[in-house]
Order: sequence, then structure tokens, then C-alpha cells
Amino acid sequence: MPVIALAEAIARHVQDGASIALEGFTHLIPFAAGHEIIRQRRRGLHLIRMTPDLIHDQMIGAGCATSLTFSWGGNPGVGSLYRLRDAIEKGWPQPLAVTERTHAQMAVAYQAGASGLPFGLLRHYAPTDLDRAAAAPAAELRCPFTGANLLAIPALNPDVTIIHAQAVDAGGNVLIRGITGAAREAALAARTLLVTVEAQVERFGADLNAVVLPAWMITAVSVVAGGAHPSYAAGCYERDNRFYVAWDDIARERATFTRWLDEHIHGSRDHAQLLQRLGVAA
Amino acid sequence: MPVIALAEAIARHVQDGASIALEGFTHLIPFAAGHEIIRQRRRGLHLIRMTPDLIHDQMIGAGCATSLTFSWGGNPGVGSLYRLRDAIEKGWPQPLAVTERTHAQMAVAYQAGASGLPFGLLRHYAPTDLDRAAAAPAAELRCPFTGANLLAIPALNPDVTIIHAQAVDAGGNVLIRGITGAAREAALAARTLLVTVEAQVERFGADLNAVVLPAWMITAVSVVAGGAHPSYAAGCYERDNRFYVAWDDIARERATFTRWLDEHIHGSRDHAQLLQRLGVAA
Amino acid sequence: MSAPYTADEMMTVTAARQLRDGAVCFVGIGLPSAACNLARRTHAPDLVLIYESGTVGTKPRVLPLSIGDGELADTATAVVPLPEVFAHYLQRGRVDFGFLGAAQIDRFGNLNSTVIGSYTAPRVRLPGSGGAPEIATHARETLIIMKQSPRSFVARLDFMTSVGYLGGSGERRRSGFPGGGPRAVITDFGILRPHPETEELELTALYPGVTAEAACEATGWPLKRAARIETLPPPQASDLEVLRKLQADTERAHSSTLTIRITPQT
Amino acid sequence: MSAPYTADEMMTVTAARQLRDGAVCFVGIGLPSAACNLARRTHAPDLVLIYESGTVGTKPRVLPLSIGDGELADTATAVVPLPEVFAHYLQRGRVDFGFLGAAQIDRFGNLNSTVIGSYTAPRVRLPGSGGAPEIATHARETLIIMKQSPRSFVARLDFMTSVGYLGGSGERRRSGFPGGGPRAVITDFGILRPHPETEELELTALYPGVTAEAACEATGWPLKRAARIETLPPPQASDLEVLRKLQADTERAHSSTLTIRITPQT
Repeated sequence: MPVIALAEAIARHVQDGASIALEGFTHLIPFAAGHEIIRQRRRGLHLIRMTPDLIHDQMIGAGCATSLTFSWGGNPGVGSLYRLRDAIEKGWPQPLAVTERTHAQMAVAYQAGASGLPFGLLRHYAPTDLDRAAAAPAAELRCPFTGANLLAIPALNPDVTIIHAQAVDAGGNVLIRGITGAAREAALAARTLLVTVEAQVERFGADLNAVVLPAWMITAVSVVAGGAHPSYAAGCYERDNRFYVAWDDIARERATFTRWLDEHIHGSRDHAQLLQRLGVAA
Repeated sequence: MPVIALAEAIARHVQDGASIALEGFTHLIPFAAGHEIIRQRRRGLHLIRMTPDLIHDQMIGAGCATSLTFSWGGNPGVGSLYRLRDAIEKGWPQPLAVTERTHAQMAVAYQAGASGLPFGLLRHYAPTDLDRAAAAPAAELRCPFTGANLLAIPALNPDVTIIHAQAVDAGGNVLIRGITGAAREAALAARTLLVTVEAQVERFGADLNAVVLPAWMITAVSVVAGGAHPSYAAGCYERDNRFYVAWDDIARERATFTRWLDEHIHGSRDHAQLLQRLGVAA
Repeated sequence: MSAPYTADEMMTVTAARQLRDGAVCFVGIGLPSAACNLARRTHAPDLVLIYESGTVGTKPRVLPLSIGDGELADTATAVVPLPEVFAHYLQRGRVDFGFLGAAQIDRFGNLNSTVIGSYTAPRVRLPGSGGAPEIATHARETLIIMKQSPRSFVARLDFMTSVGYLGGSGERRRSGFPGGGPRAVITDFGILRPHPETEELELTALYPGVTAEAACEATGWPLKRAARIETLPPPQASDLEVLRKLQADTERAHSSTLTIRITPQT
Repeated sequence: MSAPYTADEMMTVTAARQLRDGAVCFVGIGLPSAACNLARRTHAPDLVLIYESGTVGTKPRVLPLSIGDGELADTATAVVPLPEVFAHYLQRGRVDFGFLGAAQIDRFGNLNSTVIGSYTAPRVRLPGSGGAPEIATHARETLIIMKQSPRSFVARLDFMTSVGYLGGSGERRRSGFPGGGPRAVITDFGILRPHPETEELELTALYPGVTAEAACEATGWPLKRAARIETLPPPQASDLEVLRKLQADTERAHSSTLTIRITPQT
């Protein structure tokens, strides 16, 4: 597991047309990696995420994606993702094919992918319109022991999963502290696993039961301080709630969005420069 | 969740004929609780455990159990469980009906029980004699998406699960540190959950991602220092490897076993007295 | 003359009052979170709060702005992987109360949080289901908080994301759903509850000074009225004091300037 | 004249030599554990050891006496719940080598660790399968360590607990098993490996001073011999030094007196 620059990791391991999960649940969202995907102008991606948020709004608005598998797509506590909506409602900058799940369905799909199983299971009762509308298959199963009705959701095994974490140690292992969401399951399910971290340390000195991903299952690690901004990294920095609010105005119109993208993403060499431009770097 | 004496917890919550999982994987085996079950002369229990070891040899030899669901029954690193073997091979002190699984099958059965699912899933290929001999049902399923063959194992939801842990805090929550095996899954799957702990503390001061069971899912907690002896409790004391070796001689013959049981278990008021008698209490 | 409390405060206090002490509550962000934390600070100190981010038994000192704020993790009994929240807690039947909101609700408490218009060519694409379908399925009782208007309280949902009582008269129960369904819909007019037999939502309580006529006009179907419509008590001064302090503390906590120490990228 | 090394040492060193550096190895207690830790201290410093107790990437300073010793947890990269070891590592296909022993093996490397005699009325009830069936199923390659005797190397298993090559000649592969099956059976005589086509185990290597005849006599079926039988090199002095130091350290570490502080029960 080499520690390499983020630009190199994306260039080498994220191909046009790949299915790619950037996970993180409010916490540890791999923004820097998403920005680098935009900078390198990847196209035709199948984005996978339980809660696509600003970074997905940006990637979709930038034209990186042609499909999306998700369970909740909004700006948490603020409102809509206007670029996501524009893609679905008006096909701008291109149509976005949607595979819609519930949180629990995404969770068992990642778990199945992480466990080498072809599908995950949930208890199932009467179908909703969500079951009827789903573009991707799901199947009802009957329990051979109890007769109970179940829903099978095909496993998710992304070509690439990217997550952000607090630290990598000298052995190349990665430590995640705090809310993990489904990031660990998405990491374990991936064919290629890229990780960005806040810092490189000699040893974690972590608890016996700490959440650690072994070096040998990671394809590459990149050290990107502030790499989860505007989300947060527990123990490192807080969530930039103001940016989430400000995004509402930036993303509402195509023109303001495009200008922001050009100035901030394409106009920044890397994440450090972006954070300086945003005035949050110290 | 009340903190009560172990004798009271067993008297109140472990009924004759119940299915009862004492979990723990080499680490944190709830020996004190098992001894109390013997002292209170419970009968007709269905014992459930991945790795029934000395405590199960004792309960089976003492006549507490009429059935056993398990995946590996031995004295780790030493050899046989003679009381378990005597029950299966010769029906002494009474016949023991066996439901035999693999580790992975037990694991998914507990996971299913913990998750409100009626069965757990494993990939499956050609059947072994274990599949053919299994007294309890398992069923082959075909994946509706890939055609892959799978094996469904009915969920385990013990009437009572008993586990041992390091500490209970002032709020009644329980902290487990180190190897958890399938203890947490067995706890989550239980209808009634009893926990013995090394100590009561005001606050854990534990890591964000520590393994903690919330007070409200626990039926009762009992403070029993050394409650995992002769297994160990990380951070508290080591494994008593000599006792595991000594057990081989104690358990080999019915007479020596019965004498040991009378002297040590029935002859001790509680676990503290037993540990003093065994010369390990300080 | 301005009221001594706002409509949001009335809703929040009313919602908080639905929660009994010691219950296990699956909390969404916004009004549900405010209501739960108000309840925890007033009549229900042992209310167990679970947020879908995996923070179990959390006791936030200020209101979280997102479902996964650091404050929720720092004050939690346990932080577990998200899949476990849905499996070990919700599907396992350990959740007493689930709190839901939606863009549309129908007379049987079924909810839409997916699209306005058609699914394939939506007029408005909403954020989607999130955890709502499973909360609606498994929580022993669900509480729904929504502002009432003919556009949101509709005769026919554009899309059924989460189930309430389906077509009513026991259809939900007959379909085997383990949870009991919507027990109360708390609106900015009062409370709607299911009729014991038909399970159609009916107006059972109103805030002080609000008329049943106004509530009916704000509903897109002919809203039935219960035989006896209760007038809900206004927030107590102590409720308002606690709620406003919580909100002031929240604002203060979230107003500090963010700085991130960046070191050169390797 | 006593040999400069024991039969166990020869087996352990030979087993260690089968492991390539950087491989991920699912380790059982006893000889496999000694072999893996010897390999890690000699030619394979980056060997990744996983014990079924959930200790991943562990680097024990002394040999564990049980599969879940504290030493394994204290020196692990990660301690995960046991179900995850089987799901995320083994079934997910992340394990290169699995180490197995058994009470009986047949000519196709199928294993019995369940009963001697009939299942319902066993002559000897053995501990049972543990994780062996899934290791045998999923590990890319399995290594088997067993002392050879006509009672353990049998023409017909009393019970098939874990699969080797089933009936051979590709039956395992045709049945869809993801792992490759037994690559080597390390005995106290030498090594048996599957024939490339029939997959029947044949004698391919012998320890110095051991005859093929002796190995065949210790086998309960007519053991085939490979066209060329290699003579395995004896343990190097450095191997023996490392192994003996490891065992001495182990003995010392486990010989301290146990005391448990007990406080009055509440």
C-alpha cells in the first residue's frame, strides 16, 4: 500500500465509466478526492453513495456522472441539491440514471458486498412505490423455515471506493475514529480502495477495538489535511456549517455553480490551495 | 437495568428448559455464571455456544443440559472435553442432543438473530457430511440475481444470553474490550440478556468507537470480579492456562469430575470463594 | 399583538409531550431532534435517542445541525456502524418511537418524500427515502411532524415512499408490518390521529386559538373531526425557557470560526 | 545418536517454508501457529496472520496457547468481531493460505474432524468442525499439517467435515468452490501434493533419512509416489535458533503465577 499524492491516486485508479463509492456519513466525507475527480474531468461515472451531498452535487454538475445509486440526496439541514435535481429533472449537464434505495437497503447491499455474498436481506411486507419504481432489481424471497417474506438487494461492490480517515500509520494501516456510517462496509466491498487521511503518524496508540483498515486491503493512501472539508474529521476540525448554507446559493443556478467550479476547483491546484481560497486554512 | 447479585440474576432469569447462550471466545467466558447455573441445579437446558469449553463440560457433566448447539467443542490447546464426549458417546449423565454447525454458520445465525432476520446466509457449494448429518434444518437457496448457491441457517435467538465484560458504568451500560468473538451478536440476539462484569465504574472514559452495550437492552448486570476465570479479561487478568491443562485430568473420569464439582462448585458459596479455593484470588 | 410563542415552538413542545420517559426514539434532524431533546430536558430525562448516523443513546448538549454531528458521537453511549442501526435496533424491534416528516401525507398517514409529479419525469425531485421506509415499518409507533397545507396533506400521494396505514381498516396489520403505524401527526394546527377502526386520520386536537375549520381548509381531503376535539395546552413557561436556551446554546456553539491546519501534501 | 532437530521442528520449518512473504494467512493453533510465526521471523516478515478470534494482522511476541490469547489482540492491526473474520476476510476471498489439521484425511485431501465411528453413535466424538469447512472452501490454497499413520491417513473417511478435492479430477472446481484446495500436506515423513490431473495426493518430498516405503506404510491407502521425490533440506541452524527462542520465550511468558484481585460481590 503506497502513500502517494491524491492527484496520482485518482489518475491511476479512477477510470472513466467506473462505479465509484465516496462514502462517509456527514462525517469524513472525501471532498478532496471528489474535487480531484472533477479536476481530472472523469466522465461516465456511476456514483454510489447512501447520502450524496455537496461533493456529489459538484461531481454531477461538473458532468462526471451518468448514473447514481443512492438513498437520500439533499443538503443536510439546508434543503435541495440543485445540481442533482437539475440533472434528474432537466438532464443538465447530462441525464442521470437513478437507482434508488432506502438507507437500510444500501446498508445491506454494502454489507453483502463486504461479505462476499451476492445479496443482502431485509424483512419485507407490502411493497411501496419505491419498490415498484426501482430501476435496479430487487427480489422477494420466502423464508424456508418461517415463511416470512424478505427482500433481497443485490450486493454493491464498487469498482473503486474512496473514504477519508484520520490517519495512516508507518505500516500503511488506516484509522477511522467516530461516526463511520457505511464507509467501512463500502471500503470492504470495493475492488479498489483509495483512502485520504488527515495525517501520517508513526503509531496510532489506539484502543484495542479501534476501527482500523489493514494496509494490505488498501490500494493507495494520500495524505490530505482538511480533506473532508466542509464536512468534518473528529478530533481534527469541525463541520463547516456555513459552507453548507452558502452552497444553497452557489448551486441554485447553473451560471453561479459553473463559475464557482471554475474558480474554486479548476482554479485550485490542490485541496490545500482550495482551503486557503475559502479562508479556512490556518 | 438493575445491578443485582449473580445468584439472584440466575434464579430470576434462567428457567429449566430454556435455550441459553454463554458466549465468549477464549476471552471473557462467563464461567462464574455457568457455575451458578450448576449450583442452582438447572435442568433441561439447551446450551448454545460456538466453542463450548470447560464451563460447558462442567454444565453438561453436572446434568444441566439436554441439548447443545455448537461448532467446536474441545479444550483449546489441550484436547477433549471428556464430559461432553461422555454425554454424546455414552449418554452420561443423560443423553445430549446435538445440533452441529460450523463457526461461520453459528456466526451468521447469531447475526441474523441480532438483526431481526429469520436466517443468515453463507455461500454454499457441494454438501459435506456435516450438511447431511445436521440435526437442525438448513436450506439451500438460489440467488435470484446471479444463480449462485447459498445456504440459509436459521437465526439463533437464545431465550437467555449471558456474557462477561470488563465494566458497567453508573448508567448501567456495559463495556467490552478486546476480543469479542460472537458475544456481542449473541447478546443482541437474546430475549433476555444477563451480563457479569469485573467492576462497576462511574464512567468508562472509553474510546468513541468502544464496544458498549446500552443499559436498556440488558436485563441484569452482576459484578463478579474474576468472573471469567480460568479464561481471561483483557486489562484485568490473564488466562489460567494451567487450569485448562489440569482440567484434562479432572474431567477424564466421572468420579474425579463429580468430586471436583461437589468440592469446588457446590462447595463454594460464590465465585470469590471458588477463586480463593483455587488459590488464584489475591 | 404577537403571540408569546411561535408556531414552531408550539409544534415542538406538542411533539415533545408525545414521548414517554425511557422510550427508545429514532430521531430525525430538525423539529424531531428539537422535540426529543426538549423532552429529554423536561419530562423524559431517560429518553434514549438514536440517530441514524449510528449514535446510540446520545445526549447532545446543543442541537445537532446534521444527523452525524460530532456532538452526537461525543455524547453517545455507543457509536455503531450505520448498518447496525437499521439491523440491530430498528429491524430487531428495539425502537419505540420513530419520527418522520415528508413532503406529502395522505389520509391514512402514508408518506411521500421522493418526487412531486411522476417518478420518471419529476416536477420536483425530493431528497428521497433515507431511512423513512424502515422507520415507518418497524418503529412501534411513528410520530409525524408536518406543516399542514392542501399541497402537503393530499387526497392522493404522487408517490408512496413510506407506509402509514395503507388503505386503512387493518390493511397495514394484515400485511404483517411489525410496527404499529402513525400514532399522531403533529401539525401547525394541532394533532391528527387515526380512527380506531378505519385508521383514517382525524382531527383530535387543536392549538389554542386555532379553529377546526382552518385545519380542514389546510387539508387536501375532507378532514374528519373526532367526536371530541381537545384544545392543547400552550407551552409552559418552563418548556419555552428550556427550548430557547437550547436553541441559543446551539447557535452559540455553531458560530465559532472554522480553521483547519493544513500541512504540505505528500 | 539423537538427531539435531526433532520431528516437530522439521514439520514446523517445512510448513513455514510453504508461506510466501506478504501472503494473508488464516492460522490455527499449535503447529500452524508455530510455523506462521517462524516464517514471519525468518523469510516472510510481512506475512499477515489472521486468527479466527478476530485478531487481524497480529504479530505475537510469543506463541499463543489459545486462538484468542490477549497477546494476539494486543499486537493486532485490528480486532474485529468473529463473524467479520469469516465474512469480510474468508468468504470475501481475502485469504491466501488456510492451515488445517484433522483426525482423518483421505487420498483427495478431504478431512474429518467430527467423529470416529458413526455420527449418531460415535466411537470417538472429536471437537468438530470449527472454522475448517469454510477455510477449506475459501482460502486460495490450504496447507494441511498432520502426522502420518494408517489410522489418520485413511482409505475412507468416517465423516467428511471439510472438502479437499472431493473425488478428484476437477470435481472440486466443477462444484464451484472458490478456493484452490489443499496444495500441500506436511507430515512427519515429508510432503504430499495433489497430482495435477487426478488430484490424488502423492508423495513428492521426504525429510532427510526418511524412506518412501516408510511413508507408504504409514498411509491407509496405496500412496502413489511422484516421478521425482525431492529430499527436503533439514532446518537451518538459524531456523532452529529462532524457533527454539520463540518456544522458550513462550514458555517463560506463560509460566508466571496468576492472581486475580477480587472485591466483594455486590
